[in-house]
Amino acid sequence: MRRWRYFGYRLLLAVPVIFGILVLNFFLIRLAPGDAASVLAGESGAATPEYTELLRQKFGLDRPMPEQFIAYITAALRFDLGFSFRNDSPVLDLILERLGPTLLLMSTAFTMALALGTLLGLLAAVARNTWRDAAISVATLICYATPGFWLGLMLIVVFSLTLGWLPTSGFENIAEGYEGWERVQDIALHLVMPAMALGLFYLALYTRVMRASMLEQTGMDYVVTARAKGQTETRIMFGHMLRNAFLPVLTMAGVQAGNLIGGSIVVETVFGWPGVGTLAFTALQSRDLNLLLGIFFISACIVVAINLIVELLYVLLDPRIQA
Amino acid sequence: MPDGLRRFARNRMAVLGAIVIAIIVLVSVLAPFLYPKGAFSLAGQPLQPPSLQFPLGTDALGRDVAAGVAEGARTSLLIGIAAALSAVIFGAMIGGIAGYYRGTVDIVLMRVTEFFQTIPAFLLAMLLVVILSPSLLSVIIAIAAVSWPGIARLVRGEFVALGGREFILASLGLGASGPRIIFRHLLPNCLSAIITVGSLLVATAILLETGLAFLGLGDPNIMSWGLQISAGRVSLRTAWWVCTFPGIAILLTVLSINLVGDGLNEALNPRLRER
Amino acid sequence: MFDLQSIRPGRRALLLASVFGAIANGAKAQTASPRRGGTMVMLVHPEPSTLAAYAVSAGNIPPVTTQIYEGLLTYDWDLKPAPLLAKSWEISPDGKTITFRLQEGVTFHNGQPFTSADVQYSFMEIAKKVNPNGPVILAELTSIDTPDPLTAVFNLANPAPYLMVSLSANYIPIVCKSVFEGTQPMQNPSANRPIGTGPFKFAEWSRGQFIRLDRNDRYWKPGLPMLNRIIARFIPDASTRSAALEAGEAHYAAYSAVNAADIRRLQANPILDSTTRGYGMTAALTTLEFNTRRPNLAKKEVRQAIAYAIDRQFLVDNVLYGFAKPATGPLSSVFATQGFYTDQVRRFDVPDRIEIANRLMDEAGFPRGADGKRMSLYLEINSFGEQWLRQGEYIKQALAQIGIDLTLRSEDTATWLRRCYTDYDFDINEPFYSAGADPVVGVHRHYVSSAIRRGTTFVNNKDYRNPELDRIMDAATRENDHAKRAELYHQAQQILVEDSPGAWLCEVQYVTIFNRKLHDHTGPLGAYQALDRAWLER
Amino acid sequence: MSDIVLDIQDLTISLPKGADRPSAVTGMNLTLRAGEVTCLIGESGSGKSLAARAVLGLLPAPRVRVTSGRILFEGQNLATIAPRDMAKIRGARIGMIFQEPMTALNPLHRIGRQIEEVFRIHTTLGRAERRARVVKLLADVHLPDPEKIARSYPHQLSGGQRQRAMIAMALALEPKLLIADEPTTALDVTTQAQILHLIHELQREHGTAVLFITHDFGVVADIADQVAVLQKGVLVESGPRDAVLNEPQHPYTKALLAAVPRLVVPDRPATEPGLVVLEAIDVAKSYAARGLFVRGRATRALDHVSVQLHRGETLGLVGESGSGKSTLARAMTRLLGIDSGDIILEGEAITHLAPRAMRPHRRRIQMVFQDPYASLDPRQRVADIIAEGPIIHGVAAKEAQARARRLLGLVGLDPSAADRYPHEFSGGQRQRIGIARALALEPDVLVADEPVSALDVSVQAQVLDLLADIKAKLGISMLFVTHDLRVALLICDRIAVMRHGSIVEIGPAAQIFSAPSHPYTKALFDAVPGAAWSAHMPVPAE
Repeated sequence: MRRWRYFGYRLLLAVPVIFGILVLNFFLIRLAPGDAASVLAGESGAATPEYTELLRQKFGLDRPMPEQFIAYITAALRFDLGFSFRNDSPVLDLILERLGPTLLLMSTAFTMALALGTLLGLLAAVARNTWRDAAISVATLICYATPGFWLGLMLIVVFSLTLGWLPTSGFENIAEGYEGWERVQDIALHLVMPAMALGLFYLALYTRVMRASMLEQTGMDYVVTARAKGQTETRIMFGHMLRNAFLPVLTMAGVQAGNLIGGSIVVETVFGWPGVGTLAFTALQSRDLNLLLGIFFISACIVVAINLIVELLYVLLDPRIQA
Repeated sequence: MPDGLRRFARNRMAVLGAIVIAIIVLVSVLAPFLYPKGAFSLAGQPLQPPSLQFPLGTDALGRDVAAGVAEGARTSLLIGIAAALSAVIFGAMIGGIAGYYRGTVDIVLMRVTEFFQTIPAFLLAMLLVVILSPSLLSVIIAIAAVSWPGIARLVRGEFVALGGREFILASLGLGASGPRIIFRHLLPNCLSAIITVGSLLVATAILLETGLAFLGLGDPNIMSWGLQISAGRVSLRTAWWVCTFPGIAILLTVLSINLVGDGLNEALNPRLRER
Repeated sequence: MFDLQSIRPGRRALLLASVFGAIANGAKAQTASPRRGGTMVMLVHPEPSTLAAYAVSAGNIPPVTTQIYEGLLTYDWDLKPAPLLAKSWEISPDGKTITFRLQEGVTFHNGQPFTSADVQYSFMEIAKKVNPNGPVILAELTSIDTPDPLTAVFNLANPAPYLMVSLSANYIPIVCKSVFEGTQPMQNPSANRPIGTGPFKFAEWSRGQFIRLDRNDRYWKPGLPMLNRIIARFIPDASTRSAALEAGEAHYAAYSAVNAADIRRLQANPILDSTTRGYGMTAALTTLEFNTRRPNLAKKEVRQAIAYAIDRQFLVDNVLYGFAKPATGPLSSVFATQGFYTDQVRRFDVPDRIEIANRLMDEAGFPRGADGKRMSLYLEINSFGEQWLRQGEYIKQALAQIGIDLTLRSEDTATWLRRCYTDYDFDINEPFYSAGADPVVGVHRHYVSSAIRRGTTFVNNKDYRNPELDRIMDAATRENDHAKRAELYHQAQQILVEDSPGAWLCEVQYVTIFNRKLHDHTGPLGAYQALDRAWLER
Repeated sequence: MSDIVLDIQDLTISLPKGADRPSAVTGMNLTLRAGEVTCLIGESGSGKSLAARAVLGLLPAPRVRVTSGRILFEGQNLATIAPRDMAKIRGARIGMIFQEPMTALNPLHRIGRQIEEVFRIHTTLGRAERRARVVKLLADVHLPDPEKIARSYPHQLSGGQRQRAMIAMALALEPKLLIADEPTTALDVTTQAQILHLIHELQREHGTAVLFITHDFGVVADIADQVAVLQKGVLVESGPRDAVLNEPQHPYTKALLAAVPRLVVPDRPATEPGLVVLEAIDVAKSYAARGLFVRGRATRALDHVSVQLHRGETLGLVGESGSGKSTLARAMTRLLGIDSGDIILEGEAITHLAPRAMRPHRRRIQMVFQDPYASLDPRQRVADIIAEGPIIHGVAAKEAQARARRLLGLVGLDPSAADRYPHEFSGGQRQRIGIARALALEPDVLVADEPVSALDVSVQAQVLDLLADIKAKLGISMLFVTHDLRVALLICDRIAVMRHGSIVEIGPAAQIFSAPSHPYTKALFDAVPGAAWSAHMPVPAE
């Protein structure tokens, strides 16, 4: 029961974090030069200063900073993240529209990286100092050192243009208007490359952590105990070491959750994935303050949520956790 | 510590990495002499494939890709090292204060650190570069600003672990002051861990810089690999050499730094060495 | 009537060949017969922020909205007015009254019949009040009379020769009065769910992905449109957009939707073809703007020296990948069709241009220092894409030849705009202008002293004041006699090139890349035109 | 009863290159019989654990492996047996228990599951039956509420309970041989006695042969039938317990036995109770798990303790782990804050002095720590370590260094040691460096916190001698914290017995030993391993 109390405690801790993010985001973005009105006016060609001022008034950008801040916080607590004037739509709607693809991409990449990384790390540790270990190490190091967008471009060249196996970009083939199961397959095909481009770095990371962690477990007394019981090496590995060795990987995964969102900005841009990442980039370029604030807030919420899931897994996997 | 050096030298991959880094450093130092006109100068016909005259080809404006790679080495290393160093100094300060003084200070500082870890790093870096407007300094600041939490947690963890060790208690018992304990005992003892993680941070910083440059957030007046790639990206499939070579340079650098970092880790922090 | 068959062998192909060298074109166009149905996918970049074409003039909106909204007129290949919602028109001898007879049997997508009241409302209540082009194009329009539902009479204060070339849907779309009446135009739901009279109806907008348009079964042109559906796809990354065309996932990419560097390769692709037609109304120029408030740049010689130092052909070849031609002055050679253009101006593309430039710099009183430098300047990098950075990098190298040390400054759009058009804290700016259908629409505002308006973007930020030019341009605005008007513009070009408040670099040649299965897609207005006749081969 | 279970013949175990000697065990011969406990005794690094692990094929191969010799068990040579066959023997025919029951158990699995695993591997028993057997086994090792224990995780049990669970696991299939690798070293003395008793009881019951690895002659005296003494990998002496303990033949055995502190009060000139130097008055201290919002349950470490240290005396603080003895020692040196009460140093309350004000007082109380590895900064030279205190207190660096070299002589180290780093020294030498560091400030009070518990018995004796010597020479008062009653009797004038944060009994050493008034003190003395033997052990001729 104390484990669940611990989880509740972590849940409680998320509250000030989220509030802090609201505060920080607001001030950080207000520091930036230029505002939504000046961009909007600029993009519409020859706009008069009166027109720009009109826009500014309409957006409430002419009001004093504290007033804007209080308005923002109170609204955010009601999950009203404001209105994106550039997109002519409430921020929350825009983000929610894009959230699905991003979550799909992130969870796929994350799950793939975690599962394969654990497996590869395990294999490398088992085959320590053999050619297999070396091959895995070299492959992971290369994945670790390759910029994500470069990888994405190469994947497109190879798998879409040369081999013609996978669609170049997008979320689904809209022109065909698939429904039901066909649509799921279609989306899955579109998902393959972005998930790889996003996930390979983390795959490499988790492989390395898992390998090191496995090697550390090898020297543990309980492994010797299991051996002394007459347990086979395979069972020792899967029955005993795997779970223990996985815990540091899980910790790393929780820490990396925020970077996963950052990575998705670049990857989504390369693959035209209609997610929060592309939204963030366009919002930043067009200085859509409300939208950016919203994206930061939601991203941070996602990270907090992922961290909570990690905590939950931890609580489930490690009986020692308690408040 | 010749001991650590010897252990490092035994690790062949790490030595290989160190050699590659040495070559890269050498190239970056020699760049002004090899290419006195600078990497931005228009050296020949645009988009020439690799040849004797231009071993790595020319880019869309007729600039020598080799000159760019050489000058970019300096920029990338400068950004990587400067950002990592700033992150290490700031992170060590925060982590050190939290780990040494513990209590409320620790709780507050670690909450702040966790908080900065929670914010998606790349988004924050992007934002900072835009706010400060793209320049060498702003890129360094942005990268450092998102890299320090890891160091802070590391140093704090080491300080807490070491703080329980009896030699720290012994120093306290001798009447040593806080700064003396921090600078004479705690820092020297976690220096090797900091060096290891710091060296890996350089690699991450270089990757971050590339990502920022990819999105057009680099200093336009300074040649860097990220800039080369983002410029060559449009002709990736007609003139593969323009961004292939800077890409390889990044890969090699980051790879080598990682190898050296791993080597340092094994050489400086062998858990089995003590007891 | 204009010719919808865009790629026809013969004269036009020869014309194209003269621009490009050689271009393969769809010989199949002759053999295959038009077919009904199918979904066409076009690439639009960047994704529009709104579909309120009546209130926002961003260039990425019309490719979508001209399928939905129609204008009073359209234009033929010689850019002469052609009927659309207006069947015919009459201009009074004094040029102050224009009477439009409207097409009968037209209904809006919401079922409302189209009448002269809608025309009146679209111009007087919408275009004049919220359309950013309104203040210029409709400056002389005082009222519209509607004697009957199919007649609209425009009353002008002064003759406005440019008005008749600015009535297509991309400038002034005709909206449904009953949809807008009593609402704020910008907040109207139809801002993003447009309701027009065009061949396609708005169906769905999935942000970040696509806009879907469905066939208007009650379209007033009999038997049209051919396509069942148009999908405008948004892919942020340029390479990926090219890849989508190559993979046959997208059929049509106009304007800069495809990166210039990729065009040659795409042209070589057997499933793709290209055309440069349909951009006659888009006289686009890449330029430099000099802030003459700066003491260094206040000197004409310095500005001219900079203009001499830049090799425009290099920019054409290497930054625009050959899809452009060197510019000679503030008016694009596209205006040669109307007789406005002249190349009888001071020419900067002379062989000894570098020597001239250096001599000018010496004369202006800027000798080279010990380090070979005469002065240091900043160049503000246009924030709208990669190619502007490339151009900046070249200009930095070019100006180094005449002893100017240029520093590039790259900022986000908002900061860039504010620096250049509000704070005037810049030395050289590198904007990109579309002149529009008439110089009045898109050229005057950059040079006349009345257009020095702090806080207004893309106007005279150079602080250039020349009473002579002001007079000429003012006269050209009202001159109804075409020949006289052309002469005025020739004078204006000579004055501007001599004064060099800016440097005019390249006339951008847009290219449309399309799938060979797509036919009859390019009209005189290119991508700013309804694709009602376009059809897809199976 | 005398049938041979395990016959180790000429066993040699090689060490990797760079180790201090070529082989961990050289030419060892050892025979184990059913129903007998054979104790393999040796100091750290003697190779005793590796020898035991070699039997089960648990050496950290390939760096450490059996190079020659045979290990015969039930007709098979375990040194060369195929891994598959070895797996059948492990757990089923030979059971093993380890020193540290916390790490030897998988922290993520329930106790029941870990014991059950043995049945799953080696038997075809059904699930229900396996469960029943587990519960019965847990009951057999006298664990209370075996059902609940089976459902618990290792961290929820005490050290003794964990070791009982380990024993249950090792004996689950009634193996012929049980290998116990220092199974009681990590346990408190009373728990140790219980575990020893349990092993003995089960071994007698089942006729199991036991190979018992230990460093403690007290344990040997309590449990062994046969004794084998290992010195640097060489078996120097073996034989029946009484023969080896009472009439050792080999000089090494003799030296080891001589170093074992007796459970007697040595003749010692009675110290005059001087003035009170250091005093704790009504000191209380609780540990609370801290968080920003959550306050954890508090653990009471010191429950209003008062104690006085007189000039020139050695006061022993004795107790089991968690009794608060170390907390009290650190509180009295002000290395640890306290919740209430007062610490008085020669009449001045130093309880609430700020760090700066405390500094001059620091000089007068110095500490020697338990772990000679952790108590010296690995990055500092010995001279710097010793000179640090004087330098802090204003002595010129040069003079401090010179003093450091002199002190090295005083603690029995060569002055050339000054320029070396701590890792170049053995445990005992490091402890001497630690003592030199404490003495460098010429303190009035020396607080020694378990200064010998991490040392081998022979080194332990030397360090104790040194401390006694220094105390006599310099007239320092000493607060000596230890869990080992034998050590306390050897060195302390007075002894305070602590339990649960309180002092249950305090008095002169002789009185505490001969007439303990508190039942807990009695229990402690009874639990000392080999108590009876140790009290009457003949003093071997030097």
